[in-house]
Amino acid sequence: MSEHISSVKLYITIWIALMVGTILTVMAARIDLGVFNPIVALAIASTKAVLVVLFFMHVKYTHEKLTKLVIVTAIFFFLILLALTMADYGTRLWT
Amino acid sequence: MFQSMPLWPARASTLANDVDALYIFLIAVSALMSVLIFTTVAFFAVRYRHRKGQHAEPIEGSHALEITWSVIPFCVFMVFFAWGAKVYFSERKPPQDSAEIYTVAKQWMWKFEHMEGQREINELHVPLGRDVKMIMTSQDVIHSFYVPAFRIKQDVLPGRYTVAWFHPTRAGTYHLFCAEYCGTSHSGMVGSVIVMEPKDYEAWMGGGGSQPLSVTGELLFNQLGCATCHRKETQGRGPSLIGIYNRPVLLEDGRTVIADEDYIRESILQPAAKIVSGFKPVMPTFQGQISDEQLNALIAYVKSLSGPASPSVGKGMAAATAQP
Amino acid sequence: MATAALETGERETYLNREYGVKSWLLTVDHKRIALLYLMGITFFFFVGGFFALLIRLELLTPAGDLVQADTYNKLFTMHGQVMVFFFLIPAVPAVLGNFLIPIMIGAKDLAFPRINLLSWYLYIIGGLLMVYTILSGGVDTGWTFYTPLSTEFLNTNVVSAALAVFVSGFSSILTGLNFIVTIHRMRAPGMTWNRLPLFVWAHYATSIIQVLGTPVVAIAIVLVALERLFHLGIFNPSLGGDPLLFQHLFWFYSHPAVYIMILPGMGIVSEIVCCFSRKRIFGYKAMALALLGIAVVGFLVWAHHMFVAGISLYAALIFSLLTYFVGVPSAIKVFNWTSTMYKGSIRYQTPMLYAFGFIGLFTIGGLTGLFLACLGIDVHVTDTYFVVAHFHYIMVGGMVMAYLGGMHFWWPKISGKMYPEGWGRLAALLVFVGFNLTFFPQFILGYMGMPRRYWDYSHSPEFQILNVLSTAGATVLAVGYLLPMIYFVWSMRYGKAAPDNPWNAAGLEWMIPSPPSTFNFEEEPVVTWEAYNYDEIKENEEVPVAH
Amino acid sequence: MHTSSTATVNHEAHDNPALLHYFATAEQQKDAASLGMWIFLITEIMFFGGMFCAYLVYRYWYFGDFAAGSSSLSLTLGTINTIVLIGSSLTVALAVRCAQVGKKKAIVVNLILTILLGLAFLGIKAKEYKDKFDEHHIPGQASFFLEGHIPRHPDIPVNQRHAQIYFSLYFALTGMHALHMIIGVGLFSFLTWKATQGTFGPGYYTPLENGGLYWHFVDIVWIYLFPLLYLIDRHP
Repeated sequence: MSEHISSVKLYITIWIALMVGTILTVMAARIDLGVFNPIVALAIASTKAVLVVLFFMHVKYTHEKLTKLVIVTAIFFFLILLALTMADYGTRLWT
Repeated sequence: MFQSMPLWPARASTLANDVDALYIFLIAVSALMSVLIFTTVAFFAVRYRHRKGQHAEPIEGSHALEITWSVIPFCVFMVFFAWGAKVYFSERKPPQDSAEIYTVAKQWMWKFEHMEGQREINELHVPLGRDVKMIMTSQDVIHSFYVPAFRIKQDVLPGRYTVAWFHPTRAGTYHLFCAEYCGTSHSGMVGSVIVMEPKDYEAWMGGGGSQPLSVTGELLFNQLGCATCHRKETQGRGPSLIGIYNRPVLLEDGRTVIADEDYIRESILQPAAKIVSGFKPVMPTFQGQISDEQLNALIAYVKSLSGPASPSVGKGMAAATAQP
Repeated sequence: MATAALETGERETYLNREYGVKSWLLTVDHKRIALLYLMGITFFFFVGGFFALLIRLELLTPAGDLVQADTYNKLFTMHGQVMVFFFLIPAVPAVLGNFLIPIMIGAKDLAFPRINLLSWYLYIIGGLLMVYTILSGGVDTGWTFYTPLSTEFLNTNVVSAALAVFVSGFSSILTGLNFIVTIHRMRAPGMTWNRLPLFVWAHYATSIIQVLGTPVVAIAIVLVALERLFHLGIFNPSLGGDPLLFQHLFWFYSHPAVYIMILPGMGIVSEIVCCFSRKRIFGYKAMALALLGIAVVGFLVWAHHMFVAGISLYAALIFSLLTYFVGVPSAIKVFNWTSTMYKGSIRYQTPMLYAFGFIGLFTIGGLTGLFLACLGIDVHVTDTYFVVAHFHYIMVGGMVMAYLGGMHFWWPKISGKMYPEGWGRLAALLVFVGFNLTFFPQFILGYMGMPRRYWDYSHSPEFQILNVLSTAGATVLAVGYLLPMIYFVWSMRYGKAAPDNPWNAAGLEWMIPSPPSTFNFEEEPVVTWEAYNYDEIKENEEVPVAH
Repeated sequence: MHTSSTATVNHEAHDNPALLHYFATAEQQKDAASLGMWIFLITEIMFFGGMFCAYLVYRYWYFGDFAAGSSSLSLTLGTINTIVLIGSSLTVALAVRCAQVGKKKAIVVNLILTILLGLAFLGIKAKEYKDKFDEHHIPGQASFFLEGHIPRHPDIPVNQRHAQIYFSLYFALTGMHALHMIIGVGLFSFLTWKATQGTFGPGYYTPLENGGLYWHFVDIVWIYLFPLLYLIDRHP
């Protein structure tokens, strides 16, 4: 079976989207959104990361479910590291 | 021979009884489980040993059995967990009116300061029958305050306070160990905890002519010029410290923190870290200018400004040392 | 191309295909790389063992009289680092796993043979750094590298030790990566996931931990080195950093690392118990799932090493609870091995003796793990000899017993020679007795309150009797470990030639010649049977035993 | 002893020089390489993950000082670098595409563009590091001093200790990232050399694709580093 070949147009479109994301995140940082500042920043970064993974890294077109499983596993264990560490730091001041 | 080889450390605190009871329970369950497994293995090994002409029976497995021997251990484990958690909670939560002793650990010694002002190195005298709370910090690396006879252990960290408490139930001299590896003389960082009958303790207490820790702290407080801004009656450039200990403090950035020992310590060493609402960060830092012992004295003084003074070890006994 | 073997007229095997140092150092054959690892691992096992003996001799008397305090601190530090990073973690995967996994799944080699060789070179480079660390004065951080002791207060070779651990960690990651890809991609036709030997499942689970956990300890160790070299201040309490953060990152790997050590051992024991009971494993699926379960849940429990370290009360509760979850799959495994023997036809060859030993010692190690997970007890016994005894029961009682069992079981396949059975049984017995004598007294010592890493206990002479017992046991243990070393080497020259399948065992590795040829299989095998199909293998009444 | 029944496995004719003997088919080999690369990338996620975890803890503790440290970075250079790196990801993706469609010259052009963009990134990063040296923002040095105050709290000065933690993390994170970039540039120089030999085409471009995966991963790390390090509390 042959690999999926994306069009140059698609690559350029994704690139433009990434550029727009970069500008958006700089602009968003300069507005006071309170607690939403880091959330917006991470949401934009994650959107950009997903675009890169899906299109530049061809995960959208892979015939292999395993690749997706591998990515999800990594994110899961990374979140475990963060969540359980913060379970300590977040509750140290509780009485 | 067996007299010199006890299987058990002395049991000299209320907690020791709780921990030992739990330990015996765990040993009983574990012994039961291991005997069960070992006899089964041994029985199978002998009963089904290879003999000519006899063949193994093909057996695939059994879901019912798998579930049984998952669920039953799990339930037993939950009992272990719940009981252990209960003991741990009482270990970690000192009673409200515990007597307080400040501890500074350094390579490789233990320094103790009583509220009455007595200072000791590698020896800690405490009276029988009082709740005693150790407020501990380290000058260098991580140490660990471990008294096997009390079944307590708590790491002592640089840069912050940790707390351990105990209620001695038997007079005697007990080992104090550093349980966290701390460099060359780790195994020399040992001492004794001497639990005394109250009247002996009083006599010991009377021996030293020192002043209470909070008085030392008050002198220091004036000497360092703290009192010019943190005034007693009127509002100065700094917030009043009357009654703040263990109370919530509203900060300039909107957060609220509890004014515990760590907060007071931080506010002296890094005054700008948490600015009280309505005040300006004008206080100079005392980082590097005062020792951990002086810091403890200041904290003891600040705490003494909050209602009833922090109970001392001697308090509650016949002729308690006078409190300021 | 005429090979060395053909010229002498022997059957060509992976051992005699080519001769010369170059043919070994540049080999990409997984079996030869396994032997390269075997040499490195055996070397480090005896280096670490030598340190252990010195530690035990020092503790014979309460006073610190054999070596200086600093020397003692270096001894236990380097004992830990050498044993953990250069023996326990690589031993089973890199030797037996490397040799057997491709054969067991019907492949000619691992997916990335050159990366496999690279792993070995990284292991050796890490090992040389460790040897350099030892020879140039040693390191005394404790194997855990706790900050700020390691970053601010010691002037021994912390950086080279950190680098040694970092490089060997890379080797471990690449081995795990290679195994995962191999098991996914290289299985022979018909070798479905449900037909994999549990040995392969165990290595799959192990590899997941290696790949996910090792990088975290790598970065933690790098940050320690950066703090020393460039005075970065990530864990430095005098800048407001938290030394406990280092402990979190360290144990995020180093607790699962225990499962890197024990899971492959569990795989070995499953193979041996089935073979010498002539039975299918009891509850194959439960066993495979338990392996994966231990690997995954093992990542959720790390802070149980920190119950008295100053973490939050509530975090301690969560980690204690999660730790009990990992107890369940471990219990399942013990019960299933026991049940596998039910109505079997059991023989007591050396590998089976080690398997018996493993089950017993792992049970004790596991049960005492429940003590340490129990918050109230842990406060008293953590950082005492109770912990030392517990993890030696898992690592030495469990992992080393399994490793030796596996070495005996597959030695005929690896070397083409039989080891002397009588000596093998004697050594197994010595190891078992010596081990228990060494480490059981330490449980009692721990509960009595003897802290670990103490050079001098002259303040507590009541600890001496148990320490004497322990040291006595260590000497028996040392003899037990030296014996196999001697007779394995002896057997290479004088041992009876091994048949292709000396145990009448199931599994692809027993269907090819001993020792195998370079590409394992003449033709790609097609698997049509389940794992451990002992009911389909005709039992040979005469089991060949070399004397 | 029972032997396995032998089946004729469809061995591809060994006319593909890139097919290694122990793989049955080129596709098996390609899948193995791709899976291996992805697993390598998850180890990289966990490697950076440890540092992100430290970042999270200290940002939560010392937010104001982190914001002050962040404001001392050059937003302009950071943004330019982000754009440069995204551009290089595009050229990498295009290089792989050129291999898929067999435009051998264009592969080389795109790879050289990638290397140039990578070097540009490293150059700008070096300039930023030099600025930090000149401004005495190097943690652990006696001369460390971060002027100013916590953003929007003009009367709260920066805590010099906590600011050093921010810069420690800044240098650790961007330093590790830059190290990955340097390795990437080296890797891509090798790939460019291979490409000039005409190695890659529609039939075989696995090394190129895996190199691309690596490059994209390093790009993604930066996509997170940029807001986390440069954009803390930047609003007036």
